[in-house]
Amino acid sequence: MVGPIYIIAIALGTAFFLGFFKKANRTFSFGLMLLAMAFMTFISAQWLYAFLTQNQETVQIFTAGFKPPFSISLQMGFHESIFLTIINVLGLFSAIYLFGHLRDKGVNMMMVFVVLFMGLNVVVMTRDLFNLFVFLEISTIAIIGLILLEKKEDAISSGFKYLIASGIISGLLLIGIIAVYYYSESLFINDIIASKLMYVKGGTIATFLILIALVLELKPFPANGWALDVYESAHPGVGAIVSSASATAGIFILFKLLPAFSDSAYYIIAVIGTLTFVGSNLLGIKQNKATRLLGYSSIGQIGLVMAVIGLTPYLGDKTMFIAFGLLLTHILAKAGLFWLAGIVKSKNIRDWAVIRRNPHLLVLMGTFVFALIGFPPFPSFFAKWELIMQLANSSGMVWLAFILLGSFIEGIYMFRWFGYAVKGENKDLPEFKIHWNKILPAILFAIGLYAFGYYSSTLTGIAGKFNYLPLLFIVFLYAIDFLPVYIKNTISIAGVGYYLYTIYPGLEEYRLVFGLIFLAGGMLTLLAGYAYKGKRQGFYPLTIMMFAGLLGLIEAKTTLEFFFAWELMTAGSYFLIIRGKKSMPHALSYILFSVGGAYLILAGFALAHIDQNTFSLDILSNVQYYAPVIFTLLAVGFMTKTASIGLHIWLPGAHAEAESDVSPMVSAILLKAGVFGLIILMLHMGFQSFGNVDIYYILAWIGAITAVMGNMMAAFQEDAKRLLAYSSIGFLGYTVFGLALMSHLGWLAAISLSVIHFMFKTLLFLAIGGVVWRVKTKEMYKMGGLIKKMPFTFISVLMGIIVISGVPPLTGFGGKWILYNAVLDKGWFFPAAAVFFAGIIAFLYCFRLIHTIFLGQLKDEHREVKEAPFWMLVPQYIILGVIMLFSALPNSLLKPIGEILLPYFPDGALEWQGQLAISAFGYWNGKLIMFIVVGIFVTVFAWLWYMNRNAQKVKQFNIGYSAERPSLPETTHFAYNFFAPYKKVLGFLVTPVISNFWDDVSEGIHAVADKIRRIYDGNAQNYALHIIMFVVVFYLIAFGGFYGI
Amino acid sequence: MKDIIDRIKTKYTISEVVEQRKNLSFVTVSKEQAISIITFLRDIEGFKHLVLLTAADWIENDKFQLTYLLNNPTEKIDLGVRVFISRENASMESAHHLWEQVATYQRELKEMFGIDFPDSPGVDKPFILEGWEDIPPYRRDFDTKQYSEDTYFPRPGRESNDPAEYMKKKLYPNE
Amino acid sequence: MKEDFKKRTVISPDGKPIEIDPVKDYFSDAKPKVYKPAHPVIEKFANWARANSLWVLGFGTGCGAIEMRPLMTPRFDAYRYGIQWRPTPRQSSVFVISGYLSVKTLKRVVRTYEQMQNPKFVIALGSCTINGGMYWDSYNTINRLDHYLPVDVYVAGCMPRPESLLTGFEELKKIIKEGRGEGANKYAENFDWYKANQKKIIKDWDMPDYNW
Amino acid sequence: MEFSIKNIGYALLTIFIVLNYGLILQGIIRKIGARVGRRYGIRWYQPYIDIIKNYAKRSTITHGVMFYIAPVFRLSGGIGLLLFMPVIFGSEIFSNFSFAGDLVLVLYFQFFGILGMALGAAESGHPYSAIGVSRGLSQVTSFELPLTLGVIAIAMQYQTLNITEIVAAQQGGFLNWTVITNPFAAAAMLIAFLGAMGRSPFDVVLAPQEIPIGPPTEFHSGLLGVLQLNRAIFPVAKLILFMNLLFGGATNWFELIVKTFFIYMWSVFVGVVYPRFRVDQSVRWFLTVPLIIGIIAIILIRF
Repeated sequence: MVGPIYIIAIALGTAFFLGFFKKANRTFSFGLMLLAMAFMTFISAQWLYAFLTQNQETVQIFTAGFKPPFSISLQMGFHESIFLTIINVLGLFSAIYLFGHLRDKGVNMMMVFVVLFMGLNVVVMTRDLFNLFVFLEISTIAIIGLILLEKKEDAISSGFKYLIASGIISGLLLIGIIAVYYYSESLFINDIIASKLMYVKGGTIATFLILIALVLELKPFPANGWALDVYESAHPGVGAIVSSASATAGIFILFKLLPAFSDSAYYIIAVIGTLTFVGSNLLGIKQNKATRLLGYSSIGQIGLVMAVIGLTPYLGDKTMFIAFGLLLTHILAKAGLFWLAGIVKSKNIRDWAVIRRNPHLLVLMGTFVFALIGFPPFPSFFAKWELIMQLANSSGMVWLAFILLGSFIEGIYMFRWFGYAVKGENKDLPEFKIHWNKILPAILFAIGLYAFGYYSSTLTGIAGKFNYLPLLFIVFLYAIDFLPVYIKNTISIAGVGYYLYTIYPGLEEYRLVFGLIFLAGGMLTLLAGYAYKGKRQGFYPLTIMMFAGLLGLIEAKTTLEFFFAWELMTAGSYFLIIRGKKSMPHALSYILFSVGGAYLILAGFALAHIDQNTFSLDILSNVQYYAPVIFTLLAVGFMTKTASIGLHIWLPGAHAEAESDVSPMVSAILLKAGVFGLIILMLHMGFQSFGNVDIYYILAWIGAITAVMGNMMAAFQEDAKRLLAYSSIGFLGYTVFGLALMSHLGWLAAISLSVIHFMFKTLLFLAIGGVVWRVKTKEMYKMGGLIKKMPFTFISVLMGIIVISGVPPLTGFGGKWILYNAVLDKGWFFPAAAVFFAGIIAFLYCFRLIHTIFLGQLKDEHREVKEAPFWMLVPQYIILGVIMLFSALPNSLLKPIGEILLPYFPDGALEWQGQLAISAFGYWNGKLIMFIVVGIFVTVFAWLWYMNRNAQKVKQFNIGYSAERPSLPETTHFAYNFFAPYKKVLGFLVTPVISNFWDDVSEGIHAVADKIRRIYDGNAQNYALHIIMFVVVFYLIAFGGFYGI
Repeated sequence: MKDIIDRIKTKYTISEVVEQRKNLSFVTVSKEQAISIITFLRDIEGFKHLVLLTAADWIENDKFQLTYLLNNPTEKIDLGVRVFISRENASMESAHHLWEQVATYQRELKEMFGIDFPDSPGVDKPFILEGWEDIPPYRRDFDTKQYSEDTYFPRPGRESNDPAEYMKKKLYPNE
Repeated sequence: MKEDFKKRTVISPDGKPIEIDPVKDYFSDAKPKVYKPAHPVIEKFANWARANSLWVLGFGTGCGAIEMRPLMTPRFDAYRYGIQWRPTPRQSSVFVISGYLSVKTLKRVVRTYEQMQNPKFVIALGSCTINGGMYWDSYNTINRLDHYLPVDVYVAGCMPRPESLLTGFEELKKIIKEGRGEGANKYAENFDWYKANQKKIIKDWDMPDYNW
Repeated sequence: MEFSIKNIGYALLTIFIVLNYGLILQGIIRKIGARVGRRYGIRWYQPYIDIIKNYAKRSTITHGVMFYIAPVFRLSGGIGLLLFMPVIFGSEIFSNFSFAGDLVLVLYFQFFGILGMALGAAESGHPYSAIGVSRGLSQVTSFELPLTLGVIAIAMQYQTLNITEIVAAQQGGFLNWTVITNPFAAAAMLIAFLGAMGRSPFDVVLAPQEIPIGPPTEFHSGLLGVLQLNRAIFPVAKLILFMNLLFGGATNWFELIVKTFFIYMWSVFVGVVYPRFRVDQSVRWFLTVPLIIGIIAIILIRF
């Protein structure tokens, strides 16, 4: 075992030795430095390994041969070894990353670099307060050195600001140390802790000064303008170090000295941390410079870790896990992002589209961004989960709210940035080169994120084991991404199919229904993928990611698994959505609503978890406190996915702009995840009310209004896919309404409507997708008369709209019939009337869809359009077959669902006699109706056909046109603003009130961010003033309020 | 009325004045000054309304006569402005900038008389006759009877009578 | 020919240029057919129905249109004879050419007549349709309608009173019942002759030969 | 009840009777209209002649498959609507296929024909057809709301959706009719009925002078004949529905004829008095007065 003292020795030695090589051989010098860094890393890693595996005891090392307090003492314990390893690994890779830079700037820079890491190492290890101060100063000056050696104007200016700021901080720290020494007569930290300085008169001020200095070291909001300038102007490699390594050390000092402060210090740290987290992220919103944005995020993340440390009293023994999870993610991801920033070299986040030239870089960036926001399977996901659970458990609701708020705000700008990278225009942007030394650390860190993510999942301490098989499949698909589409498509279908085959026997009840929708539906929609040519890079891993999430929902037994799967699905679907042509803003609003919804779900789960030892989903069944609140949180969370009114604005754009075969996935399948969530929620939690207000009644109204508004807006759309998207909103409204009825029939309607919606929406989106594929426009009025060119697609759409409109004999009527009976049973007539009204409005958009696209006048440009691709038609016709089956034999669909519901809702079930369904109010025989209608139809048709068998076929302008004749198809096709009179009367209902509301919210947040941001004016004096003011305010609050009294 | 004509005379040349009625006169002006005079009448003298624009074929003089009949709605008087233009390559300055509807009159004149109005909107579009190929039918050298007989399959045995003669013969056969 | 009916080239969604010939592409160019009468017994019954359900196209081609309107009023009440008005040629069976017919109108009349379904009948109202009437020497009105369309019944006069028109309808009924109302077939049989006459005077012929 | 082959015979009998009744009703209503205007008017059997005439047309043109089968949809919709209802209360023969589905089926099956017709009309490529359909659908959606409220109120009143049971509950004198026992629901439905019949003031859909009879403007010959058959059957089917729901049904054909005649006259009277509404006017109107009446009906039945 190599002693930790060697770290210092090697670092010092190398720094000294490097001096001899002034200009001789820079590469050699660099090699030497690298070796030193590697050795330092090795030592710390070796200790860590020992602590982890060999029950290593904490070691105290005393220099100068005396015992403390008269010597400088170092301590190597478990925590130290972790932090050292982190810092040194970061140092090692930073060095590799900075290879070219360091070599160019010469030996001086290398020396400073090594010294910096030496300083940080000692800061972590030392147990001597003054020594801590000295090495803190050394590392600070080293950082400033790194910045100043850049020799760029803005870098020098920011280095200067850093200097001033750290001067003030060290002044405070030094005074504090003196005071501490005065009162405790020791600088040995163990002694200081033991002396209970807090309770000594005058000691309060001493600890206060130290605390404030340490906090300031962590760049709290808003006294952190200087740090932002550093992040922005320093070399990204240096930025990575500042953001990760030095912040890590700073956190550790706080952690180390924490026992020396009074308990209320926790509170202060928590407040400052949370404030920093929220405030810094809020200001980040307005940023469009990549490195400065990362700076805000860094400060925010460190604030979060600080808050976690401060929240130790709430979190108990989970604190370390949470703090480490967050910190580790922050370090890996932030360093990775800074490094990417160094590679891409685009300052403005809008120019980051250039990163797309190398898709693997995009994957890296995605990994880091999603890790930062706390998506699975990264450590931060588990840490955040634990954090929220513990906070809820120990009644830290306010903290919980603020932390979720901060995370959400961070999501806004990170995803906006990522959106620019994925979708921005990258034609005229400059080229960039990738050096192996720059990309290697980022790749390793990304892998590290996954590895630690996996590792943290094993530490969550609950019985649930995550199902990593689908995730491996994603990785596999990523690995074979270079293969042509048809191979990958086959593999994907086979994979999904195999998985369905394996889990099918284990699926029961409603899980079976949704399992089939998700997986069988997935296979069906994937079939359409054969229509694509080329490679379709990145499509399959992402698609499978979404399906993996969906099936995770099905398989989830615990809230954690559920949430894990939920987030996975969100991430996958986000990527699928953002693949569409103009989908950048829509994908952003999708992910923001999803993340917001997910946090509500998280909060709901956390509240439900209070006073319960397990994470099983069953905890929802015996919630101890706040039941209505939990219900509301979860319901709203799930309703972001079902796109209920108010939360729907992400949907139309997202679904409309997606690719032809993605639209059905995200519309027909993905939305069901929300329904599935609601089902689980309602089954577990049962009836809920706020006082006298029945939540379910409110839900029913939400469903009804959603249905009316969704359908109404669909009727006024000009864009075919948008029309379908709004129609989804409307239809999910029926489903929510049905669920809210909380009766056998209501649920039968809701679940069967879900199945039906899946079928016809897949059908329609694929059909319309096929049309759009051929005619290259989504505006319906630009089409017309395509029935002659695309008869098969027309038949799909025809059947689809008959199902939507609920006209017998097709299966859509079954849903309507059950809903009627359910309503009569329940007695909620007014929302019900709205629902039926919505059903009638559906006629408007149904007709419009089929008329403006397929009927009417064929346009000049489309005279040679071909039928939709064969592989788009295949899934459509499979679905058509199933629809016909369910229509003719309704009990094949409804009876099993009814049996599933029987245990939950034993009353009011349908009675089946063959195909005859009998309810308390009426009856319905689907098969007979089918036969009768088909019989009448065929008879009349045969007769008419016989009568007119010699009919003359004519062309499109052969119409009686008031003795004139049409001249252009465009002016003859009545399509644009089809329901003008209707719009005149009811158009006021669809003024985008809700979109405007959300726009105002976002405007407001941006305006606030912009206002506050103005305090960062780049003036060093002002920054210094901020620090002083921060101290003063902090002091006043602390001593005026709660500290030390 | 008289003073109006006098006022015109102070600025423009008028070759002939015909006073039809108390409130209706015609003045004959030169082709060059016509539009200017009409503009003056419209803007200064209050003849805001163009009643009609028509043409007559004076084949004997080898001239077309254009008449712009203007109306002053406040004074309740009409004034016709006559212009004589040559039949050869008949052409006249367009007045559509004064009244939009003049373009339609000019389109008709173009079709029926072959008088061109350069720059008048849509002046070359068919007005009533779609695809007319003969000389413009309102010119007096166009023989409509001949044309009709050549084109429209006259029914044999049709007798045309002078109505006056015919009725006289029928009512008073003995005279 | 109108600009909209000239050949044009458009770009298909795939980026290929497509040649469009509107007259060919947008109109059926099939020739009219001669429809044989059915079995005499059926045909007799059918003719009775046709005679008693005369659906008149509401298209007033000339000044005589004003004489048709009183037929709907209580004074003349043509409905009691099974005469009704329809707004579209597709559903009408009787075309009343009400008076003089200018060349421009003739073009529309031909088009409309061809859009009516077989069997269809033409009543020519007024002297103008017989020999040109008072417009016999006009450069712009036709003299003899039967050179352009097969006429079943002429109602002479300038203008004939509504009573005359009613008599004309009664005459038409008689003709139909006797099975002589085969104007549509006559038109199809002598299609080339009719077309040649029509094209002789309709100079800008921008439609297919037969307007289905 | 199960389907058997003799049902087909019964169904044909019902269709035959209703068809003839519908045609004669049409003729007589027009005759009455003419007499009111001091005309002789058409002969009462004129609708028959017109249908025969249209079938006797020799030529037909077609704009495409949907155009061709639209009348089939329309007539199937009319016949289906008729056959899914019990026509004569208590008669096995004239209950037809009412055992296949209840009131909800009948309400939604109305749209079968409307939708099919709309599609066929649209395929003709005629802009007037599309305009007519746009107007028609707009109007349908608006009167459907008071209708739905009325239906819910009635279903709640009788606690069933079974039309036969609803009729059964109204037996025993006119005081038991829904129109007396549940006047608000009946009022809402009768107003919606005006819209459903498509007569003035709600006949802007067909507007002969403006958009030559709207959706069916391109239909002719045999295709129009099929539509005419439907125009005879479909209104009667609707009349029977309203008679069953509001006026105690009918136990024999005579009663049916009397009741449906007077229900029909209701729409005729209104039509004579009121001029045509524009679409936006009728939509606005349906969503105010009748809607309020419907809401009152629901409130009354609920509390």
